Amino acid sequence: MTQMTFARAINSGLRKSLENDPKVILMGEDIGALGGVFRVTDGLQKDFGTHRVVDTPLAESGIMGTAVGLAYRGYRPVVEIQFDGFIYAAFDQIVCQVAKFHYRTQGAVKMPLTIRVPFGGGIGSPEFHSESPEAYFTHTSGLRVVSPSNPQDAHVMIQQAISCDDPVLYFEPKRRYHDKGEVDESLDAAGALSMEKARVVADGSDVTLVAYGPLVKTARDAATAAADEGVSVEVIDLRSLAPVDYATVEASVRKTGRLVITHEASQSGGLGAEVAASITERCFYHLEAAPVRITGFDVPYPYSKLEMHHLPSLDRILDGVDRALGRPNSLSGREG
Amino acid sequence: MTQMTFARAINSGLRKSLENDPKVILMGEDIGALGGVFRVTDGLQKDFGTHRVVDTPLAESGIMGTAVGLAYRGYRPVVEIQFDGFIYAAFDQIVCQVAKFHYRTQGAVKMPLTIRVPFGGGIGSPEFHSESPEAYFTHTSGLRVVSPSNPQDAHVMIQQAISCDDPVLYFEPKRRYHDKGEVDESLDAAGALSMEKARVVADGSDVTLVAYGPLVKTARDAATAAADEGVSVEVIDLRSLAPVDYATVEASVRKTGRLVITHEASQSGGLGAEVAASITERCFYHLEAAPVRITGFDVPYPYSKLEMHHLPSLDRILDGVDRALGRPNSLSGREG
Amino acid sequence: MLTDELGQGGTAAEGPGNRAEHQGRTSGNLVQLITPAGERVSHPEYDPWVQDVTDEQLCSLYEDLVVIRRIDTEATALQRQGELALWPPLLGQEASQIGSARTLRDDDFVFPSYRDNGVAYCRGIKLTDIIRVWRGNAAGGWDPYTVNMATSQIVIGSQTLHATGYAMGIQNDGADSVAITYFGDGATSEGDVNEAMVFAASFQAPVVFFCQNNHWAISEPVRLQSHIHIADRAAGFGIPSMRVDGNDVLAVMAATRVALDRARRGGGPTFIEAVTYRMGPHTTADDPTRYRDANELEDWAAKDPIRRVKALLDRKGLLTEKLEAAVQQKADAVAREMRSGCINMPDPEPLDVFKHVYSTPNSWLDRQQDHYARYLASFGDPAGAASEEGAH
Amino acid sequence: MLTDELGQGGTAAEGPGNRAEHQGRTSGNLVQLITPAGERVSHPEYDPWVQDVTDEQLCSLYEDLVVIRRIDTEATALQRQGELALWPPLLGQEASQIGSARTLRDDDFVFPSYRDNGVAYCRGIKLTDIIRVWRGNAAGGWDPYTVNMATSQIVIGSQTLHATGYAMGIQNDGADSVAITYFGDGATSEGDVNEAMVFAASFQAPVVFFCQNNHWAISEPVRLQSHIHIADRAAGFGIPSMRVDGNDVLAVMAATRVALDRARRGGGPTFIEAVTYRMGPHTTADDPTRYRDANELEDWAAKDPIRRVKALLDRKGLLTEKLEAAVQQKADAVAREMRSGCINMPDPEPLDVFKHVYSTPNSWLDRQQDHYARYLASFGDPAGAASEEGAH
Ligand SMILES: Cc1ncc(C[n+]2csc(CCOP(=O)(O)OP(=O)(O)O)c2C)c(N)n1
Ligand SMILES: Cc1ncc(C[n+]2csc(CCOP(=O)(O)OP(=O)(O)O)c2C)c(N)n1
Ligand SMILES: [Mg+2]
Ligand SMILES: [Mg+2]
Repeated sequence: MTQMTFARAINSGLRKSLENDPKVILMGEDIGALGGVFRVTDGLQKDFGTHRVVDTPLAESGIMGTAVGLAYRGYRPVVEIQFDGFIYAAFDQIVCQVAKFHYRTQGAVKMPLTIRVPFGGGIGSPEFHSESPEAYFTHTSGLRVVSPSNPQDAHVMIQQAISCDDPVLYFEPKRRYHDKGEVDESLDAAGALSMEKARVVADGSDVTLVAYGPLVKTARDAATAAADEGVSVEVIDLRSLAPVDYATVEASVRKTGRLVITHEASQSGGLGAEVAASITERCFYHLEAAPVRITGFDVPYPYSKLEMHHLPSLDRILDGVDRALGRPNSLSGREG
Repeated sequence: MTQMTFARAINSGLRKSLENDPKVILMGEDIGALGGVFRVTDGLQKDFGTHRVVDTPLAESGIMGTAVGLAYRGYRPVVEIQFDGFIYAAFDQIVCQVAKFHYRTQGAVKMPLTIRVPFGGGIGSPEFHSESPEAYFTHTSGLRVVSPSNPQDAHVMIQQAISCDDPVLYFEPKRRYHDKGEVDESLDAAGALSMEKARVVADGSDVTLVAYGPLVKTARDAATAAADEGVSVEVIDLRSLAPVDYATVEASVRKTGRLVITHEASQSGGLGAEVAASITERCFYHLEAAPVRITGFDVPYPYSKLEMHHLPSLDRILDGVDRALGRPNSLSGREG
Repeated sequence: MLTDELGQGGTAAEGPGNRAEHQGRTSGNLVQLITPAGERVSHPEYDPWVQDVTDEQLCSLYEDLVVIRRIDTEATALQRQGELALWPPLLGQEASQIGSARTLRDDDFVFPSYRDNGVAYCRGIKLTDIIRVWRGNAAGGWDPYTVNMATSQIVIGSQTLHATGYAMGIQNDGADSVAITYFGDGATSEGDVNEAMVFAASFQAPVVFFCQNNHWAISEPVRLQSHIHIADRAAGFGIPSMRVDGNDVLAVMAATRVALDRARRGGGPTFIEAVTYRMGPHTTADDPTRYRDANELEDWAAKDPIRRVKALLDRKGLLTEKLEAAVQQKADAVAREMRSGCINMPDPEPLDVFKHVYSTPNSWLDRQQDHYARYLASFGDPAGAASEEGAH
Repeated sequence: MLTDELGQGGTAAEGPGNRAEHQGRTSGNLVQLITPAGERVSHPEYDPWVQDVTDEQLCSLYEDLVVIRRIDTEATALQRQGELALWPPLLGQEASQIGSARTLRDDDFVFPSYRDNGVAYCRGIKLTDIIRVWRGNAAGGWDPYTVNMATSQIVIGSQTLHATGYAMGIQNDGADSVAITYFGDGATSEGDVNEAMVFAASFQAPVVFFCQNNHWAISEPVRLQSHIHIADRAAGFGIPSMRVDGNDVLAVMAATRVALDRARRGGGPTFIEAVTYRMGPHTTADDPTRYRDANELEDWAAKDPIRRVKALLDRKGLLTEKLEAAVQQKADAVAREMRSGCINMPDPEPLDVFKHVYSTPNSWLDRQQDHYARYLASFGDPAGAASEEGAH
């Protein structure tokens, strides 16, 4: 076990993948000498060379499209998109090509791409540096989407993503990059909990609180705060956003009868809607209240002086917990 | 009142917009001499000239980005994306620019773009010609998204979209292009039902069936078939997909207590999830069963010999109605 | 029809590929080795690259041209008869496709568009596989790795990036094979094609950009995409280019060999503009009378790629009755094989709709498949029940 | 600082813009009118375009250069002091920005990137407005229509399409104004920039592509984007280009006027590569010591754009103490104004988060706003309660 930051834990996972499989190749803007704008690839080009860790021209569709070609040739490209807001230029290649080649070729051509995306807000950045575009990808068949919430998971899940034969979007909660945690680097990625499984990170009995990526910490803090008020919150870290491990969520909701979901992305059409709808389908008669969504608003990610209003905070989550429980809350007296 | 096809009804609406406002300008691939691959712009270049009806180079991001520039200059561009599957190349410009300029400039710069997208399947086409990408846009703040289901609405709503000061995605159900209907061309777009409002297209009392675009016809047929079995289905044509007119849906569900939603797009993260979640929030205690989604599967749009399995059919919708009503159905005995 | 039966041509190191003319911008002169009248004209730079083409091989090229046109005609007929959902004819572009594809080695890799079915034939792809996707029976017709050719790309220009990435992989592997990508004049306007040139130039990847300028992108004339020669685009990326008569099978071969040779020797990418003409509609769903002048067609008919090879063979005394009969027989056989392969193609099973989306199980999809199987079962006869409405 | 105080220069019809050299490819020769040592060198083609620049105007250009550098220094300081969230320095690129922006007419329209704050200054944009977005107080700093300049674009290359579309609008309107777009060397790799050239060439739109090749895209050297001169890219699209010393304010002015003049007269787009250098970090968040050689910085310091104008003024006997004092005073005043504008900028109100998303009411958003207002109200003190956690 070693104490390391979230960013370092990914770096170390990337290093192990580069060591273990000569077909792994990292691509992106500024990932070489600079080590990426967040230093996640720090030192890797120095140690593995410019053919394994490739600084690319400034063209996201080009990066993704050439990564597709490399995968065609048998490589396992790990693409870094510098910031969440710049993935849209690669959207066409991701949705039409990356996601569909396996299907198009009846399984002959595999697309073991990993697409790393630092995502989410809370770091006081300008436009396009704080977005949460995950719902665009969870709605895209052919892709898998994951998001780690802590250094240990980050370390293991990046390796699992790289060794997965399907394309994986790997969303890194950038405001957690500097968070430290214990990481067991000897943990065998194959032996560790599958990246497809959700994890109950706090047991509780009154309400189920579902979060992922950057908000897992906030959700846990909220559970601790709720406990002070005598409310027992079960917190689930989704880890996999597509597919969602509904079995784990369902088991919890069958127990608690109440569900709160939180994410930074805008509410309408966000992953929260999908989780609410699916859990309602699966255990409607166990639900004692409508699932509650505490999310970003339906606005472009706001400029930094306003971002704390957009981002789900501990207090907003607690207000949602109260709503799910039918306790006094900011909307008391209204249905939904 | 004139009998005309769905395609012709749009054509006639475009013509009126071109006549009424010199700032309206049509752009797209093959929309000139050819009149578009579906002939929706037939004859318009001949009558309004190459400066009003512009055949563009083959570059979707280029079309969208120059349309943004034209809007900046005070024009009202109406962009045709030739097929649903080719909108992704323009995704970056739509999500980062079209949707955000009004916000970015504190309202100084308006983006009165209309983006016409023939969408959906059922016409036996190859890959990328049958997609339903609407959920990507309903999740994008700053955009409005509509879809007409019949010639009269198509005629009026295209004019409403063009005169709207916000950007509007206008999804045209291509397999209905040849359907005929009565169109009152004298109907004043300002006086007609707002494109933001849903419409109850069949009254019923047992279950609410929500559809839009191509599936409204199928939903109405399903309601007729259900009536034979003594089940009264209320059919709602959403018309506006973002924002959804929840007031209308909610009123119906408060009455019926049951909800079925259908769309061609893949299920996970589709608009159905959003409708299910929002209606559950709004009237949980009026719901007698979980909302049911009858949708395309989580697969790339299949090749044409399989598309009838992917597309929600009358029978699948009826099966969903039975499920919502707790009547015997293909999943009887399972919760959800 | 054999790939690379014509060898690699010339002595690589001394070839014109090394000369300055090829390293920089194209002069704008159209490379031509056979005139429309079938006269073999000499060209000091390009002749060496086809000097190994024997009379026998010339006859074989002729056969391919005829066979491919026959495939195109037969597929169009199958579409008219309702056996194919759609077909994108390559009528008029035979020489561009045969001339380039026949210079490839087996270990080269092709990234085509939807119209490159002549190339597919040269790669040895089964006729049934070529039309599978156009009948609506598959998302892609063949296993790319068995023939080293990707399946048809429908998103315009996308494949040029795949080819470039693949070429970067070749380079990493230290191999001397080449990736070649086919695309149209319209495609040159897409960002992806331009980004592909950026990457190819930056990494000096062994990729050949083969643009068939057939003068039309559906209804849009090439001048809407560019006021200058398409080949001139490449120079701005630092990529050498050639402008070649795309209706001249020898000229196309020579130019492609120049490009392949450069790529194999580490000289990086090359751009070829094959100037040709789409004699048919864009696809069987198109009606070109709405937008193009019949005179244009006539002009180009006079430059037909097959007629000129035939005339050349005639001049050389090679156009025997025996050859004509053999070629005819081959074309007939191919057409028959394609037709029967088409008509007898088994329909997919309903649950195939869930296949191959992922390479490993996916809980969302598995559940949907399970539900749909139950739904089908609820009718007793699975396939029948579900197919009833769908396409309303 | 006044826009177009220098007039339009030369007699348009006879200018070098009409000569063949400008219509086709650039020769690759760097246009220079002032040497790094401050010597005014003559250039028969470009001299006419700046012959109207008086001594007084030269002094005013000098003032702008100094003021803009001061703005840059002050903004960097404000960032270090925590008053700005971020700042992208333009240190070293002053001549490119001033030289080009000062040739514009009021009715021309600018589509900039994030680094073009010197251009913003020339357009008369208020200092507080320039930094508003960098403090995190707004998504865009100003109303584009009051100054005919769009707000900063962060998505690399995107704005080149907006400029091209705007220019198409100018053309439709029959006006003789011009759209000019600023972007970097890195941006030239993006599909959008290349598509912008396709559209500009196809429609012969009155747009100027002004590329500041500052040799770096964050940590990536320009050779990763292109092995050949950036200016050469344009020829492949049929767009004439010029390669100009971007640290030479007069050369930049001359080249920009050639381009503007061509556009006004219906001659279509022009591409200008201003060869300059980013002397500072990419942004205040960057650490260039990780990737670039200190020697390179030294080399470029010797070509400083301000020093050479100063030397020229000195040679001309114009560098008086009075001038120096006046310039200094102006720079101080500007810095003071910016600092106080920054520090006194009022924070937004919590509910501003819902503002300006749509131009007409939106039921989804209205409901969310209503709920959030109730939520805030439930704490009594709205703003305080909500700001507590967010950024954890
Ligand atoms: C990204 C994209 N946009 C639009 C289309 C629709 N489309 C199909 S073929 C075609 C024209 C292509 O022209 P060109 O590149 O010259 O190739 P050709 O068809 O002439 O072989 C268009 C616009 C598409 N398939 N993909
Ligand atoms: C589409 C997109 N990709 C990546 C980025 C991140 N990024 C910001 S600036 C920059 C480098 C731009 O270099 P250049 O175009 O040369 O402009 P300069 O910063 O040198 O002025 C990058 C990669 C971005 N803003 N947009
Ligand atoms: Mg073409
Ligand atoms: Mg730069």
